[in-house]
Amino acid sequence: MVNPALLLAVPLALAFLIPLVRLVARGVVKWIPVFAMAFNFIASVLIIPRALEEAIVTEIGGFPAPFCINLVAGPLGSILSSFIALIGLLVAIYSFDYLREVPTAKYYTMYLLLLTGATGIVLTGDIFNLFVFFEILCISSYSLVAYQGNKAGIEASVKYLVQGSIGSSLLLLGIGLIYGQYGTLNMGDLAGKIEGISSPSAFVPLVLMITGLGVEAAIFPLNAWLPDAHSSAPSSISAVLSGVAIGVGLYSIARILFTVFGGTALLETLAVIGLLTLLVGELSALSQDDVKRLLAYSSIGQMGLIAFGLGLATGEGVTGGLFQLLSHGLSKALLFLSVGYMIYRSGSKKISDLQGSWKRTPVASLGFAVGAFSLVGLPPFIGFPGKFLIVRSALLKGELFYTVLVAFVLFATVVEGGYFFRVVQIIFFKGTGGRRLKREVAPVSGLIPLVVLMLLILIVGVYPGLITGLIDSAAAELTARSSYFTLVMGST
Amino acid sequence: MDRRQLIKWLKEPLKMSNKYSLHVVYFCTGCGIIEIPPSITARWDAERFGVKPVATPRQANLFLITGYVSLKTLKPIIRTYEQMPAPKYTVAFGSCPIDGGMYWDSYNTINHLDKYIPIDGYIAGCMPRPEAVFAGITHLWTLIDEGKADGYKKYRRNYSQYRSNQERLYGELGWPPRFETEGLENE
Amino acid sequence: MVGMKIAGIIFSPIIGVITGLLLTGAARKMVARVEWRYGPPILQPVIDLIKLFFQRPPSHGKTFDYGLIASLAGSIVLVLFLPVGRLCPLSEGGGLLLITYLILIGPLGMALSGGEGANPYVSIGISRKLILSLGYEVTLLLILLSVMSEYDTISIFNVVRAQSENGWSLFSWPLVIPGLAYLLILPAILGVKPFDVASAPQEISSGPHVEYGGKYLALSKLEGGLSEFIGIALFVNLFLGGWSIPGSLHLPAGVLGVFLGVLVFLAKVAFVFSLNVTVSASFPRLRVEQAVKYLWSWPAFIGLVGLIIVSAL
Amino acid sequence: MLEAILVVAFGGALVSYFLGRWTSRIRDYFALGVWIAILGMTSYLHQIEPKISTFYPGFLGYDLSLRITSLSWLFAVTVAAVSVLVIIYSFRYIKGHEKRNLFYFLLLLVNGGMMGITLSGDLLSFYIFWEIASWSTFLLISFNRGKALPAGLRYVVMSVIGSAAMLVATLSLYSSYGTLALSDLSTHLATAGGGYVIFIFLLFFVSFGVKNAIVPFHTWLPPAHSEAPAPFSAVLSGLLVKMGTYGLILIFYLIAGMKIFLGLGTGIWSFHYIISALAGVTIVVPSFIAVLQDDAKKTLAWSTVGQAGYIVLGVSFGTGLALAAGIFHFLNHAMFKSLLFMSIGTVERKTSTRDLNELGGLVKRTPVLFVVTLVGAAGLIGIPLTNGFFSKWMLYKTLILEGNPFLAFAALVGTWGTVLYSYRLIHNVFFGQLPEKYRDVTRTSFSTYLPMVILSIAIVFFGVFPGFLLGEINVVTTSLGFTPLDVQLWGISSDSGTVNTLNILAALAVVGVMVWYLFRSSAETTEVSQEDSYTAGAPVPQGRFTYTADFYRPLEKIIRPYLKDRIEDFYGMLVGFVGVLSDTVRRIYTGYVGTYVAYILALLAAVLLVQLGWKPW
Repeated sequence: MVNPALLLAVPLALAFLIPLVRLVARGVVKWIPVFAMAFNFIASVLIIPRALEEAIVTEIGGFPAPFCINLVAGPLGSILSSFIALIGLLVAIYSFDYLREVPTAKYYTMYLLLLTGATGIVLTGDIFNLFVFFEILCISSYSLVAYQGNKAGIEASVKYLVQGSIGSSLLLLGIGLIYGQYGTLNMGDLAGKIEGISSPSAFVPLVLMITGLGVEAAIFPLNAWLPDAHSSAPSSISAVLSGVAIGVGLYSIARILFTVFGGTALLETLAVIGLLTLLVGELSALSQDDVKRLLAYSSIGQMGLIAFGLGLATGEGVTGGLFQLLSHGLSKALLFLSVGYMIYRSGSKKISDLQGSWKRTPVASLGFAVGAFSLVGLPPFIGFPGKFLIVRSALLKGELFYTVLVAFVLFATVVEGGYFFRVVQIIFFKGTGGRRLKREVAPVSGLIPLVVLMLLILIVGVYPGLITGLIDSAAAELTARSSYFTLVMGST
Repeated sequence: MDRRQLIKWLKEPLKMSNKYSLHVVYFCTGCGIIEIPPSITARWDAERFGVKPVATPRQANLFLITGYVSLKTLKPIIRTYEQMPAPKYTVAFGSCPIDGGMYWDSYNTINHLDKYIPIDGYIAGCMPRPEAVFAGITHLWTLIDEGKADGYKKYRRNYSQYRSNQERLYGELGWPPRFETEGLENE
Repeated sequence: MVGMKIAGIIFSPIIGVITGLLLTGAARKMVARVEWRYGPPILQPVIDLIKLFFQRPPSHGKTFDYGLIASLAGSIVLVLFLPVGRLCPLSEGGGLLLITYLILIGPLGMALSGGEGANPYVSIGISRKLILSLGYEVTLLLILLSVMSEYDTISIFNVVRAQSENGWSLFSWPLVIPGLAYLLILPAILGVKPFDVASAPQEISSGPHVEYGGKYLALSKLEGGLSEFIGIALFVNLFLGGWSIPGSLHLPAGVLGVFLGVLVFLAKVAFVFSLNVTVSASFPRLRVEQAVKYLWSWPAFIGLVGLIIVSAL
Repeated sequence: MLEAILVVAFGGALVSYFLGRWTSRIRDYFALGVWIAILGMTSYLHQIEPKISTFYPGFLGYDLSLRITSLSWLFAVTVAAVSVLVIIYSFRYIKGHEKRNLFYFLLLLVNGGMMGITLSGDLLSFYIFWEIASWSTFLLISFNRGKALPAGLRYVVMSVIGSAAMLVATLSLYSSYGTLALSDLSTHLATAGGGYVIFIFLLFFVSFGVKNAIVPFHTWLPPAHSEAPAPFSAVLSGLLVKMGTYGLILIFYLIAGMKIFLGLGTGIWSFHYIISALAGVTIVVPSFIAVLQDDAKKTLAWSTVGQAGYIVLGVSFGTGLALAAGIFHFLNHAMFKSLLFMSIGTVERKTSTRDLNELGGLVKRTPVLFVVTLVGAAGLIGIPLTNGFFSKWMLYKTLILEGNPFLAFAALVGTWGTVLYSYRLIHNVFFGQLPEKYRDVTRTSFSTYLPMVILSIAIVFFGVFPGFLLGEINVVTTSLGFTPLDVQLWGISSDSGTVNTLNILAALAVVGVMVWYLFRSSAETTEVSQEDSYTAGAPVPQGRFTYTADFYRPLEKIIRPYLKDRIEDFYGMLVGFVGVLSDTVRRIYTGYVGTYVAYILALLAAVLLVQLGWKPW
């Protein structure tokens, strides 16, 4: 059996080992993240079956709950951590030859830290640790966004930093208020103690925390940092940021809202905010001519969709939201990686400069098409079951209000189709136009993650049953407060 | 007029119908054209004899060349004549097509039309009145009856001669020979 | 019954062709008389035909030949589907709807044939012909639909039979309205002046017929006569009661009755035709857009009113 | 068996892609073999008992199933047959194009998707196959670059709207009744309220209407059809668009059932009558817009819209004869429209233009092409003894006898539009003097001709013996609850009107032979060349001596102002509006951190204030 703590310890240790290794053997550095993530992936996949039976609660420091720092590797946690590890692994492979011209050691350190933070967030059972891991995640993302050292990157990073810090402070404030009132930071304990959210004593910290987390989760209108940050980061980092980081942010909102506070009354609002985010994101993406910025806006939209799904608060809606979380992660990672690959060749982020990529980089172009189709929700790709589940659960509610909301969701889908299909056309069906390229070759190793992601998207799209079972139990974990309480606190 | 004699119809339907169904192609080749409108309108009414103007040479079997023939008009005349389906007849108006008339020493008018296309009948005069036109047509009837209106056969028989005459005038005509032209080069 | 059917199959095309031919001749004579001329003999078209069959015309190719053959054959077949007096061999099958489509074969066959002649005049003529057809078809379809709705049948034979029992449609309410519309468009259907833009000899050298000589012209003349016959026969059948005599008179049964019926029918055809010839002899030609504007204004309006009244009643 | 068909179809698509990377020749024959096999398998299923088989248990909680009935068999076999012909046609057409593998892959994918649509046994698998066909269609439409890109985009956006509507309707049905199987829904819907049924109908109608290009949703079709590669235009027009028809039949007669469908509303405000009226508009207006087009494929594209109107009119009118006419016309349309698109595609390939004002005189160079195009156009017009006549006749008959003369008028006038543009198409491509630049146009290869010849033979054959198809259609309409028609091999007999194609054929043959004999026995003719034409004596001008430009100018001057596509303008306005909206929304992200911080605090403050004031939570 693998201790879930190892999922955090190994990458963290390896991250700090990197500078040392660099001194000894330069060539090994790039293998370290691959190794770490491979380990994480295998370990968390191994955990999943057991986590499905009963969540693994690891208590660090030897104290019993609620006093310890505990990790809860339930179905949700283990699925998400393996998902993070998978994306991390693929992006690490992608980065193999992609980053030749920049100092790599710092990059990999930060990269591993980011993923460790993300893994920590999904595994932790303690809201203060949530904050800590969040900070790890955020700080490493700030530096990675600015990694290329160009003006746009630094500017984006600073903007991100300012907003992220405000978010973190709000989060911390909320945590402090909670601790002051209930005297505990353990999620399971809190789940047992907090009765409802109508009293200001519970509501104010909840709002503070949600707003704080919302910044990272790219909820409208807290998401203004995202387009800049995602578009100016290196493509590999954009893939992780878009595919993992904001998803993790949304996860933590859900966790706080569902498990900790049981705030079912707020869910309708979450659905509406999600819808707003969706519309704003998709509409903003429509008139972009920078392909990475387009993808970034699309991420905002997708976060909105997931929030909408979670906000439906039925078991199926949450399943849909989580499914969409994974499907968005895979698709968006694929999109960013393939776009990065094309940009690597053409040296320009403008959509019009992607013309004729089909001839130059067929696999990356295919990757883009698959990712785009998947995001729009076309079968047989993975986006279809996600969107399908969300729409179905909204309609299953059987209320006119949700039916109207679904109409808006579908409108957003149409808009999304509009811009994605345009780009697909440009990539596939426009001539090269005789433009000179920045580079003539691109590393082959970058194609491996693309192919893997495409296969995953296709296979899971055709057999969503592979993961819906897991996600169903994950959703159950998220929504069932009392069982979470008993799980963490024991039967006492 | 033997139009109503059934025996003759049964004996020689070709001749009879050719006689009494003369479809005329005329175009303004010369001044004689001025006599055509009176002859087909109410005053003289050529239609009672089955003579009827038609729009294209394809539908016609009688070609009226109305007056003098300039070099420029001769080419269309030849082409039009060649486009008419056989059996076909030509009647030339006035003295000019016969021997050049008052244009006999003109630099751009031909003197003898029958060097270029066969003429079945001439209506002399400068210019002939509608009565003369009718006289010409009745004369044509007798020629058809007697089998003497065989200009189209002559044209075919002596095509190489006609063609060489035409080409002497124009050089290249602009359309290929209508029939076989053996011996054309020898002349 | 079978005997009558066979008789119909044999005789009605012959009657059609001959009547068509004679009508053309009569028209020439009548026009001449209107213009104070003596005019050609009525049999002049026959003389022309004999001559034309003996000429040696040029051919432009296979489509040039077979298009024309199809055109004439189509028109002859159409006669089989029209009641000619009491001779109505095939008019049970398909009815008016089939007729509206069979009518197309004649002009389209000629259009194809002329097309291969590769002469722009042909194209212009056909373009005008099609536009003009569209012009009158709008009204014609309204009229046909009124008749079919009123009698609740698509069979032209039933329409004629109903008239022989209830009186002519032209003199019955509400079919008098479409009947009037039909009279207004009849010259256009026949393609006589003022609607002879399609084959205007003076402007476009007789349009689709420009490359026809000899037997081609002969066939197209036969087709032309036949289509005039068809246009009028349709009117007579739909509105003037086909073979039936007005009043309490009834035709005797048997062969004599059939014969008399055909005669009555032909008399009506001749009467309607002479009306049209009078109109055509006294009007100048319209340009095609003028013609279409005319056809789409009053006749179409009357036809529409007729259809509305018929379907409302 | 059903699963095997789909496995072969989709697997064939993939394999042919990878085969193509290796050798193109084997890929071609492989693709052909795949579809011949599918055609064989499908025809083997002829008139078997309707059966349902689950091929994918538990996709998101549903059992996806396949199902074959007489209706779906008819559509499936049409899809398979036309696909085979189109693949044969593609051999030559796509040669020399750079993305051949992609083309074959997508073509086979679309066809496979359509097989899936016809064979699917529940609405969810219907939706999945529908979407697969839709996006691969999008890629194929965009295939030719240039103007094809906006056309493809327009198609896909409208298609996505349609599928969104279908998704909502499907899921709404599921949430109401807990099942999506086609065979079960009818019993549930029988008890549903009228308002709900109309809601479902409208959603499905939007979806299928977009695909079927019924008038308010038709704007994607003309550019898409004209810009797609020719073999695919044939598929698009002959089959894909008609999947909408299949859907309409499915939802109207199978899922809802005839009684519900015909029972919504009364008089001219009944649901099926309104759709019929829309179909009437769809017939008339596009048929005349087609007359005004200068682009050969655009003419055909608008013609597709018009013909789709006939089909939808038949489907929605609600009598057995009308439904039979609609299905029959679908089959016919698949034949003649694929034929016409193929032939125009060949012309375009030979002359590298499809501008009707440029072409001309090709009858001298490609006589076989002329004949097959002529047959196709005759079928399109509905000349007796071609298949198009019969379906139209049935439609008109039922419209008139059921007391709808105005719909019949629309249909008949539409036919005149068809006559006009069909003749113009034939004339401008094949007639007139052969321009100098097309003197060396060569005949095309056997593989290009073969499908066209087969199709033209089919058009005539089924025109003379409509009973072969009508028998099948009769089974379908009977299974949908209509009284069977009295179908004979030569047509239909009934009290209210009979049509006997053999009579017409015999009459035409006998009279034709007689006229031909008359023609032959009179004087001989002399063959002359094209240049020997009446020109008032002048030699035929070299270059252009043809009347093709502005063929219907006098008519155009009259009707063009009335035929402006206002719906397209309206959609353009909508798109512009969304563009403005998007631009406005984008300005939320001002680029100043201060604003962003203000957003964060504003949200916080707002939520707190709302909670303090209204206490909604």
